[in-house]
Amino acid sequence: MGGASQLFKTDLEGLDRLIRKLRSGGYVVYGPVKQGRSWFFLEIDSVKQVDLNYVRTVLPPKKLLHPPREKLFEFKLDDGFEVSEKPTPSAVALFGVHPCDLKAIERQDEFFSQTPEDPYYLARRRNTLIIGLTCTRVDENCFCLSRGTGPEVSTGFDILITDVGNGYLLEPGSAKGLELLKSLGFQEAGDEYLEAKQKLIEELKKSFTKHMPSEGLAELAKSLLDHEVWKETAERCLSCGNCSLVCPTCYCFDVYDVLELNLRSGVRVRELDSCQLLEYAEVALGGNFRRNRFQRLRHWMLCKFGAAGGGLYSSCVGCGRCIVYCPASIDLTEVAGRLRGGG
Amino acid sequence: MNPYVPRIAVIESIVDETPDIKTFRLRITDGGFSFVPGQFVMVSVLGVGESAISISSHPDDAEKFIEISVRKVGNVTGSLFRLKPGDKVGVRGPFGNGWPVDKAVGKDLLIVGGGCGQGALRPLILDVLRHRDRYGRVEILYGARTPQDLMFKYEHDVWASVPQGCLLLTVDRVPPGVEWKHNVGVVTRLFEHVTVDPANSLVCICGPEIMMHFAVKGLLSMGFKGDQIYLSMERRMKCGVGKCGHCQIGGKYVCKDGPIFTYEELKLEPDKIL
Amino acid sequence: MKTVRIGYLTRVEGKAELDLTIDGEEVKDLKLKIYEEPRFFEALLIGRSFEEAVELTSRICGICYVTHQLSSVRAVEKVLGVEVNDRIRLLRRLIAIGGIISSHCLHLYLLALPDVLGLPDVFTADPKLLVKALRLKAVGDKLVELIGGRGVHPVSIVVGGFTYTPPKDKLMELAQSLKEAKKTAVESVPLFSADKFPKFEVDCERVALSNPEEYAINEGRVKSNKGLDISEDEFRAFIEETQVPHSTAKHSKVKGRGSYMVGPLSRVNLNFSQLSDDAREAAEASGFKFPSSNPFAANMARLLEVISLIDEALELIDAYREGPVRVPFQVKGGSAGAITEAPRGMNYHWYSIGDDGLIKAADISPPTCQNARRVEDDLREYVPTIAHLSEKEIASRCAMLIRAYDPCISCAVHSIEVKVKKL
Amino acid sequence: MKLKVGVFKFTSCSGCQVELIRMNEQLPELLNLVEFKYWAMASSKLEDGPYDLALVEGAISTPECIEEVKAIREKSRVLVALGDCAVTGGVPSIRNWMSQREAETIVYPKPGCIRSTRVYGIDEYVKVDYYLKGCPPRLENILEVFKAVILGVKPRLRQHPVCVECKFYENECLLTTYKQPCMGPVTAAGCGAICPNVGRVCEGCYGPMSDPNIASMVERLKEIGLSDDEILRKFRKYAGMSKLYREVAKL
Ligand SMILES: Cc1cc2nc3c(=O)[nH]c(=O)nc-3n(C[C@H](O)[C@H](O)[C@H](O)COP(=O)(O)OP(=O)(O)OC[C@H]3O[C@@H](n4cnc5c(N)ncnc54)[C@H](O)[C@@H]3O)c2cc1C
Ligand code: SF4
Ligand code: SF4
Ligand code: SF4
Repeated sequence: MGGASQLFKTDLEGLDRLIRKLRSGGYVVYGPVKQGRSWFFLEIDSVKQVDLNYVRTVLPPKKLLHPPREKLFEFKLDDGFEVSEKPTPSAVALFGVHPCDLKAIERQDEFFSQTPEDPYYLARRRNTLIIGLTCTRVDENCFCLSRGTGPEVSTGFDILITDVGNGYLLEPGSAKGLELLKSLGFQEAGDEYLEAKQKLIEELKKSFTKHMPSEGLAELAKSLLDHEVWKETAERCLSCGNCSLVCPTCYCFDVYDVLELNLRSGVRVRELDSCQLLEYAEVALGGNFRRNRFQRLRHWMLCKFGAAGGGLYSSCVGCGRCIVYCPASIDLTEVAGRLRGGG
Repeated sequence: MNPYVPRIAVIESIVDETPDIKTFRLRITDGGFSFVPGQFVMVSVLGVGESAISISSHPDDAEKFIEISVRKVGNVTGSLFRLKPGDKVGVRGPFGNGWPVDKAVGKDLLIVGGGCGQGALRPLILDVLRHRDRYGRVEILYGARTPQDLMFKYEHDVWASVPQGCLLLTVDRVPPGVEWKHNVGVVTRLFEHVTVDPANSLVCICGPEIMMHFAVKGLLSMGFKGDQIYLSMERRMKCGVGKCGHCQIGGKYVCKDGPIFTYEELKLEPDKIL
Repeated sequence: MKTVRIGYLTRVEGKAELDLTIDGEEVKDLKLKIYEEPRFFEALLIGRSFEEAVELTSRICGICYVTHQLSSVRAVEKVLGVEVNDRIRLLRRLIAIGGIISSHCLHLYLLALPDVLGLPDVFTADPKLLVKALRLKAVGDKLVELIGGRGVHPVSIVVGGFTYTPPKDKLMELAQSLKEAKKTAVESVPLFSADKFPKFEVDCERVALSNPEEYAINEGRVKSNKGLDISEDEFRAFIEETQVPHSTAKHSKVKGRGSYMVGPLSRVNLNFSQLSDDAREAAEASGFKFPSSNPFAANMARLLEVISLIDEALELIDAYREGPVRVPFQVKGGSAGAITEAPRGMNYHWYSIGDDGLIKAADISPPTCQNARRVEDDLREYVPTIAHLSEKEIASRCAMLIRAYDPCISCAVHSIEVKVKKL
Repeated sequence: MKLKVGVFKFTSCSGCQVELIRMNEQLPELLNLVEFKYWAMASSKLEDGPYDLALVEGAISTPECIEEVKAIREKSRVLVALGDCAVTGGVPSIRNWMSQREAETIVYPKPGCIRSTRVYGIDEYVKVDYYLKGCPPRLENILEVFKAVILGVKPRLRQHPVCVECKFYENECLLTTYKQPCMGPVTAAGCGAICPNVGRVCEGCYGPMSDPNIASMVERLKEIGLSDDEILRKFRKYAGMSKLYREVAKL
């Protein structure tokens, strides 16, 4: 990469220039915007729209790489089918992605790159530039520290921004990022910027109250399939699927065909699915391999612990979304804690 | 290559196997196709959807055609039943790992099929017939609900006449007036006639999950080891390429890591059924 | 002696039939029977929260849901003392307009047009005409959906305003389709012109909301051609309802007088000068003269309203600015009523609400109930003029007259006779 | 051969039929595939069965309706409950929790001549092939049924909860973020989460999802401060008579 050690600094206006530069370079830029009481990755044209002090968005940036619903191809019944959605998406720049989400994207990258590659995801991903943002605060539901996915990251971004109080530290993470920073004429940052960043990270680390260490969790969970915590938690679980739909590492999808009213042409669609839903494991003639709520809840958590099918690729990065958006206040870190013999 | 886009196949002929199972012979229109016994394809009826179906013909014929044997149970399978020779379907694949044909070289084979699971086993049986010298003793056990629910009846004579082997048939019940010379009862009841040597053989099973459950139990008690028992598993499947997640059994993907697993691999997975 | 029965009146919304016995030119017996199964809306509201009134009364009718919601929300707001802002008022007017366009077009092109074309339904009509006409209806539907969140039984209308602010740019997009739609509406004038309908005049009281500020829909005084001029709060003091044994919605009449007509013809007759220029021009071309005493002119009145309301919708969209559309309020008890103009006429909702916010009593008088008696009276005068025709022809003419009222029988919240016609 | 369709109405507001009519300019296209043999709201031509597809709107609330709906069933190959009233009794079924006489006298001065029974969905009396949930069901869902019946397959009607669709649109969660009583987690999707989309809680108009955890939902509603009576009213609105809700709706 060469010059990864090269650091830059800028001010708010500089960030705005960065965004403008990306836009004029053909990127659609998305950043965390506050609406109501929540944050969302929305299209932005200025840093003024962005809340650089945000905690977490409702949906992770996953929505732009692996959208909730997308067309796989179009078909005509007379003469076969055609892949109409040639994977040539517009270039996207994700501005302000937090470390946990960066790590989640890395996992999805790995997952969708496995043979056979997923052309839809990868085409989008290749057209995506990622500008990370070190968190400025940690709330009671963040636990990336114990997952090793934050608050400090060294990969997964083209540029990483850190608010060091009197300015912004900009670290390139790729050749593309470096080039961009140079082209904007940002000044090089001195050591005091790195020190300030380090101090911020140390402060952040101290404010974590939630933890779910990875070590041995997958194996432990798999050996405790009959633990009472599964059934007890399932009594509260609404099987609403929110936890997995907001999860940055959940990737499961359903596929179905939609015919036009002429019954001659249509599209095949894929749509985000969730293993918490009854229909997910349903097969013909009413069979279902995970009919019980606790089986589904357990399967989902095993996956997040790294023990189920998704294994490494979909294990938890500690963003806290599933806890925040669970209507039943189910907290997988508590379940992990109980499996480890606590409470 | 976009793994989600099917290739076009033309239905060349259709054989009625049983009242609810048909075998379709398909020609892939854009050429080359190869697979190993036990692999499956994703078959599309466009506008209705896609289903995982095992290939029931022999790999040597794949350049010319593949066959699939389908039981009518729902939307896609029901729609397939309405198609005629000349109609087109979509095919993706082949997917999955296949039966352990290499490991089986020189070993005895016990093949246990139930219901429409026999479709997935047929390529293996055909392989035994075509390459008889590769395998040791080969015993085929096959059970269905009634005599008329047995698939591939037209081939049973050939299967039965394989040297150093046997074909044992059984049905759950015989409707009045139907002639039946073979056994009655669940397929595991045939185990008492099995003569292959548990120490030097592999078992390949495909059938309803409940049948496989009892088969494994019986085989273990007969002295077979978990890693000698191969099972072809069925799960909901949407992509066939290890992405959609539906076919997971605990930590495994049926479409990529399977559909054929040894009992050893499965026994510790959650949602254990066996 | 002729007996004419129209069993199961078709191309109206809901279930009704007509029994008619004529001796020479004399009507011996005439009964418009509504055999819609009763749904007891006024009863099932009791004990529900004031907030649910809007949501539940919408289900009175699958065609005029918008006005049921608007009458309901206004009545409740009067009880609670909620003052809504101009933006809310504008959006309410706009969604009401959407509802009226949609309902009127449904009536004109699917239910009434077959009469004009001499077809049993519109399914066999020229598909080109159909597509055009239904595109016009679609803009009404879209207007409701955009503001209300859903086409049938909108969800965003709540006590105090709306749950969300409709985006201006989406409304602007719709404005384009509205302009297209208006062309279709104007082109349709010849389809429903005077020469297509019987020349039948009848003198009766025609009642509608009237408002010096605007063509009255959501607010106004209750006025008539016979000198009625009251506020909506006085509705029950002047209008009485009686239960009639042979069926129907309860019948309404102006106290001390008799039956009356509500609906587009009453509105256009009373407020003609407030229609848009193009609508008034279309009226000229229609061959009807407004105010008109021909009940069949109601179809043209609908079309004029569609034209005029599209013009107005365009102005409202232009004037609309995004901003807060919900005002805070406190719950308190009391009682009040409100009237809005449904596509078919005045729609009265009255509630008594306890201090706990739960509904203690409700009184709802939808337009079809108010018109029921007038329809019978019209028929009584109309039948002698066609008594010489065959029974079949009499039946179809009567059905056409009933249809001109666009009776929405589902709306007849309270109906009695449950007489079943076997299939 | 066009699909022969009958549209019938019982105790209802006609809104589901109006939703069907909202297909607007798509109507001619649908008419290429189907023939409406019986649809009183739209045609004067009322032809007797047999029908390939019967769409039945409305709840069953009188003895006569029971006979009629049975007759329709006999004449129809595929029978679909169109909308909540037909599915579970819908809004009209709210009166089941009042004494009959009480309901009648509130509305009518002389209730003597009214005969009505407890309100049920049509499957209390006849076999139903598919359920188009919703008040009203979304046009898209209705057309899905037309297409599926023509193709001879099961229609794809969502059974999972509204939350799934709500998340597709990335709405702010009204339940967790605003502590508003959203019924999304127990309500069947298919509507497109239109209420949360416009900032309103789901009132549950699609009725219960495939596997609702009702006990937990009741707890959640209590947590955010709803009284027992308010909770009861929530479950007794659009689908109180559904088998899944009857217990909590106490019937
Ligand atoms: C590896 C594998 C091999 C198979 N081989 C055969 C075979 O050789 N012959 C045969 O008849 N059947 C086979 N099946 C089962 C077959 O896939 C299902 O019966 C079929 O998908 C049912 O689809 P349907 O649309 O007719 O049923 P519906 O009930 O209408 O199902 C709708 C959708 O659900 C999914 N689904 C439902 N049941 C299953 C299921 N059992 N497995 C996977 N997905 C399901 C499919 O995506 C299907 O399109 C196999 C399944 C797997 C996983
Ligand atoms: S969000 Fe909570 S209630 Fe919903 S499925 Fe997940 S764990 Fe269960
Ligand atoms: S707003 Fe309602 S429907 Fe949406 S996620 Fe929250 S609980 Fe579910
Ligand atoms: S969100 Fe709920 S109440 Fe609203 S339409 Fe959907 S199911 Fe009905």
